[in-house]
Amino acid sequence: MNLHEYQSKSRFAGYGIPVPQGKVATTPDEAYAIAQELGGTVVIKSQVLVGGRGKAGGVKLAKSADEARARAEEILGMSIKGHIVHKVLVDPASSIAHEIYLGITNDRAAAQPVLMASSEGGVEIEEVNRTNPKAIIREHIDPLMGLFSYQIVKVALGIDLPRDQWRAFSKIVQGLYQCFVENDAALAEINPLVITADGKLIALDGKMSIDDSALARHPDLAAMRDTESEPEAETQAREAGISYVKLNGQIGCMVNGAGLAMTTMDMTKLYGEEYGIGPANFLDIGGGAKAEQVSAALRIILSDPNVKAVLFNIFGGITRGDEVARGIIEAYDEVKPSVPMIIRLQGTNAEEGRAILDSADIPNLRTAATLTEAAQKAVEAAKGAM
Amino acid sequence: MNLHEYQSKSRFAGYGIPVPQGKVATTPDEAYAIAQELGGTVVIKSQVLVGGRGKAGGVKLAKSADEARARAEEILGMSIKGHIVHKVLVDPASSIAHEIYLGITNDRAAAQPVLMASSEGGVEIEEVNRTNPKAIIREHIDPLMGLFSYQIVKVALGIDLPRDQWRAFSKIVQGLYQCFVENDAALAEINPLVITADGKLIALDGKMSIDDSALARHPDLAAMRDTESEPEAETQAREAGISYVKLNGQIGCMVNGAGLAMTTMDMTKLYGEEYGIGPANFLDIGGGAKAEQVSAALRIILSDPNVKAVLFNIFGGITRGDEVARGIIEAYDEVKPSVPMIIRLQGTNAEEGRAILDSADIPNLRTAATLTEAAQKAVEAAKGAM
Amino acid sequence: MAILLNEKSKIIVQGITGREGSFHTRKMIEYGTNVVGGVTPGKGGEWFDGKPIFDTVEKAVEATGANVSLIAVPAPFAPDAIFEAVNAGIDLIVCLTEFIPVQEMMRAYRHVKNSSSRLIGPNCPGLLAPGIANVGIMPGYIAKPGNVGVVSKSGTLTYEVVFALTEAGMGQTTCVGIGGDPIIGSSFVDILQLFEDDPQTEKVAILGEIGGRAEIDAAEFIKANMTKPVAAFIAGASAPEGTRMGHAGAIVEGGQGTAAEKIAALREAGVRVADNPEQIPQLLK
Amino acid sequence: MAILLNEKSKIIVQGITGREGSFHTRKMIEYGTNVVGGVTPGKGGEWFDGKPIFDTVEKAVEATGANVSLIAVPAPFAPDAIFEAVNAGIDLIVCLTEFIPVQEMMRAYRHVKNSSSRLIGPNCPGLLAPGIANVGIMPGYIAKPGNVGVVSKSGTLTYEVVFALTEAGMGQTTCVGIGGDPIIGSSFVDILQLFEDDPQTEKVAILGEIGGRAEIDAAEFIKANMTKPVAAFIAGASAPEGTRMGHAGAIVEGGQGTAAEKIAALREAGVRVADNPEQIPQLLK
Repeated sequence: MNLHEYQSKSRFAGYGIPVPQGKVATTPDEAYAIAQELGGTVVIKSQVLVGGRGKAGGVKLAKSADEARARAEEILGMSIKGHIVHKVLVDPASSIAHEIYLGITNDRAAAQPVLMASSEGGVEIEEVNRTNPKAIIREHIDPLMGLFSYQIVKVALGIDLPRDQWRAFSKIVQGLYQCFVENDAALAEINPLVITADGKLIALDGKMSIDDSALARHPDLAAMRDTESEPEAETQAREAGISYVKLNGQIGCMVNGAGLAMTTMDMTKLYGEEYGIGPANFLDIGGGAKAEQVSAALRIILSDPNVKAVLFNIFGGITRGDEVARGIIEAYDEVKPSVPMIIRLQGTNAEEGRAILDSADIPNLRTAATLTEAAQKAVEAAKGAM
Repeated sequence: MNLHEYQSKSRFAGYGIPVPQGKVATTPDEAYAIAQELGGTVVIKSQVLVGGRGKAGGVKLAKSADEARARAEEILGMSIKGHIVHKVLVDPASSIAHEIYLGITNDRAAAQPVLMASSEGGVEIEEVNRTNPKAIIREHIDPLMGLFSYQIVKVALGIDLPRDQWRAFSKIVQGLYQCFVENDAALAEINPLVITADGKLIALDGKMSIDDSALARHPDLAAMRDTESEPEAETQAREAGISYVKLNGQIGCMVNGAGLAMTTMDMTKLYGEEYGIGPANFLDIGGGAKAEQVSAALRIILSDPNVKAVLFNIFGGITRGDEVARGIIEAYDEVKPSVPMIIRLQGTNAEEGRAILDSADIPNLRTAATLTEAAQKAVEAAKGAM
Repeated sequence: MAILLNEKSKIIVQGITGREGSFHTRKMIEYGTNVVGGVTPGKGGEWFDGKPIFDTVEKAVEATGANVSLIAVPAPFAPDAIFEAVNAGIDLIVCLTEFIPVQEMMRAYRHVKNSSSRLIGPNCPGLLAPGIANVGIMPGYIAKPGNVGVVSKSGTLTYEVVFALTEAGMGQTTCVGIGGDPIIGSSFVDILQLFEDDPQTEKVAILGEIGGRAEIDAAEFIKANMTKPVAAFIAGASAPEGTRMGHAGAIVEGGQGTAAEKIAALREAGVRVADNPEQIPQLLK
Repeated sequence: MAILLNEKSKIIVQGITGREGSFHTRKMIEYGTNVVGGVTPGKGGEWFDGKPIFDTVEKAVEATGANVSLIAVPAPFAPDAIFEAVNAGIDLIVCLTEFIPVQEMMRAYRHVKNSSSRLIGPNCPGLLAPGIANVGIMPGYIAKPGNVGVVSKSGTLTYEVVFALTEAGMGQTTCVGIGGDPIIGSSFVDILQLFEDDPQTEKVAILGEIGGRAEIDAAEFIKANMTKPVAAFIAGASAPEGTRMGHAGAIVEGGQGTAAEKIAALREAGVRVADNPEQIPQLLK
């Protein structure tokens, strides 16, 4: 789960990291009041969970409170890569002498957190990694030992940080690591960390991503989720305990298991790509397939107007095919979908399950024995409906 | 540094460990008021940093508030093994079904904390160790990993704890370990941890000892030191940065280095024991021997009326003997001690130092070349003054 | 001979009386797996379907000589269960548990790596050695003894491929689900090495997915060290960048970990890569 | 040949520009010790009395080939300095620092034990190999080359005995102060083993004190493994129970760690135990 810039910076501040003393506004008038209070030039920053805000016109300077209101007016309600701006952060503008990148993330391959820094701050670290990988200094952190101060010295040396900044930098890095650990972050990033014209270090922008598996033990963080900005279907799916990601294709997929769900998506694309057809979503209903889960999943899939066909792919392992079939019929009765549905059941009691579905005589429902057959039938059905 | 029972239990409570809801009283009237508020039978417990309070009459039951006032009256001001009672803890009395010992300390040999528990609670663990060592279950804790819940299960099994108490016990042990770590304790002990007649676990008595080396980073704990109860000389020594322990002999010792200070004590006993003469104190003035340190140490030593002679034993390593000699003369001029002083200087510039001392012509001051000679002269001097 | 398990393996289940643990233990016993007991703190001395329950892994090992432990406890207890199994000297630990926080798992991982224990998982379906033992949640009937080794990050996708192999008359030596989390105890490379060394395994199927670089490492290992034919399928070719696809580890980040780069690396290593997992049996014929 | 140090030892000082570090570094250099540089974060590139200063131990090792590090930094920074030296691959780490919290030191201790580094101290006077190198704070003039190995928990008591040996014409191979803290990197046993193995060391003096059981372990080791004569002194026979005598480790607790029990154990092991440290030279004659 990603946090907004203002949420991340507020966390950082709790760990002694200097951040601008800005506030969040949801209306132009609030932006005016904050700018008034701060005095001087402010920067109005759209709070959306997507990169490239600046290029999209979502970050603007304002030299007065009136100007702040005008800029906030422009930015609030904007759509940036499909994300609507509901909040802006009004920060005092800083005079920037130098920009640094500083971040901590989990390095899967090393199974350790890694501290990353670069003297090329202000651009995305992936961009620096492509253009000038040597500019990125990496220091692994032993998860049992924590971060040692000598490692921070190594990083400061590596990015040629002026020596008069080392002490302040060290405190910021220690704070960031503590913040990373205590909040079960998957990413804690300050980009840019700036040296101001008067020689102070300040975290101008911040980004945190929280390990989804750890949200259960951080209710305060879980409560920060911005459900206003995310597609409603994703909120519903999360509440129903279903793993769902909306995509741009026409075939709604309902699968048990994440790997098989990706595979099912891939198959619709494999057979549909030449007709411009592909998966409408990733959806893993998890183990078992009770009617209420199937109903909820079906409703979520159908909430996407692009969906022209639904493909069920259930490999009954623990779950028995006949039970799954009954669950699907119940869900069908409840949701009454009008789009064609292709159902592929495999595994335990799959034949019985297919027989049950066939005898239910649902007009827009067809069964398939293999994944290949199911994907091909789904593509056919979607083509017919386009 | 040891904490009082009430201080320890209040810390424990901060880690979710159930403790009786008592309060501290410094006057009989306060004890009355607390007993009144608590209602029912209370226990009045003297707060002194020494064991065996119960046997000494420092812990008494009171069935009413009036009785509580009377018992507090008796206990406040008592001397228990030389410690004057300034405070009593008034706790509600518990009905005890079973007493358990639970403690965490640092195991030097293993270089790890060790969790100890015994079903024989309520007696000192050293006593159990002597009489029934098998009754003590020990579980080492990896300082990098922390305490695992399965270790608590092992301990619960080991002390035959009723299974319906395991969950509550586990929380208490986890809390105690967290308390031990976060407060840099050298000992965190609940003795007894009782199972009450109605089946609840509660920490009836508590003891914490804080690692002296860690006090600097725990100002809140350092502030809990009970200077009222400790000998004034020890308070003065600590403030002067001198390591001092009062003993019962006649020869005041001033030495540089802890090992040599103990050795010097031992030598006064070796040569004085047959005359009933021994060390009056342990005192390590640390590295260097500036006049102000020497003066402060001399005053502290002489504040003990038993002191009949003072023995200086300084091995000048880094410190030069001539400087030490000058420091001693300055201190002498300031303090003007009347007891005989034996000064043994060795190491760098020791001869020059002795010459300076000799030429200062201080009537009650004699020099010695070896530790043996110095100890013998000090014993002679003390004998003469007895 | 299977890898990791054999007829003498003695298996305990940590969390045997829990919802997941009890269900799968019964299935494992039905399959003929040598389950010698289970662990549930507080229930030591009781019995589960004729198998003794112990309070700690240590007690279970003492009493039964168990050398394999299946962990089927909820996420908040799973890291501790892994530490306990390691400290009790269990040789093979299989952790089913999903949703273990990554930072917890990094600590557990380091502890495992500093020990002589091997960990499979977490967030995995476990191991199935057809005809020998079933340690995990894979439906036993989908497999049959044979000479194909299967290793996968996924659950039902594995069943899909194993079932397809079985239907095609190609049995398996061992089916290993290594798990879909970012931090897992055993990698593709670890298992490929075992298959390469196992005399009964003649062919290998590897089922990967987007995210991380485990499949790239596998490709490098295969190129340098493997003599046996390998077929592969990589799930997630149609997944967008920057979004997690169910598994905590299945995410393309900063252009890294795409299906395309993994497929290219595997092909470069001489692996036959399927577009469709149902092709795997043909590719291994 | 001394133990732990030789003519090729290259020594750095962590905290070389600090109050303690700079003072003792000068003394060490005066003694002829091969100090090749020092470490003070933030002062890399500067010089201290002709020796280069580095920002990290790693940089110092790269540039100088240092294999010994003396740590002379205040307590809050000392554990980190130990970790840094270990992680930079320093063979011998000597930590002078007093007042390191015990729990911090337990963590550092475990890290050292999991590494190939050896730690002497903390809270110790360091090592003096007469005529070869002085790594610590012992006054060099008290010692001279010879065949006695000295190992001690104490500072000035060590000087006392070393000086008495030197005055009696008995030089030393190496004088080792292992430190007076409860948790120390090298025990009496560790150093006794080195003296036993060192061909030049013919006799050994051991200076213990109350608290802990390191001297009991030493007695057991001596009885089982040592062929060379050993003399000992144990400080604190006159100390009361339950009170710390200066050194954090010098405390008799629960009747354990008394001078009497240590003396008895050493005598039982054939060690000549002195009542008075000035007797040590005679006992080794």
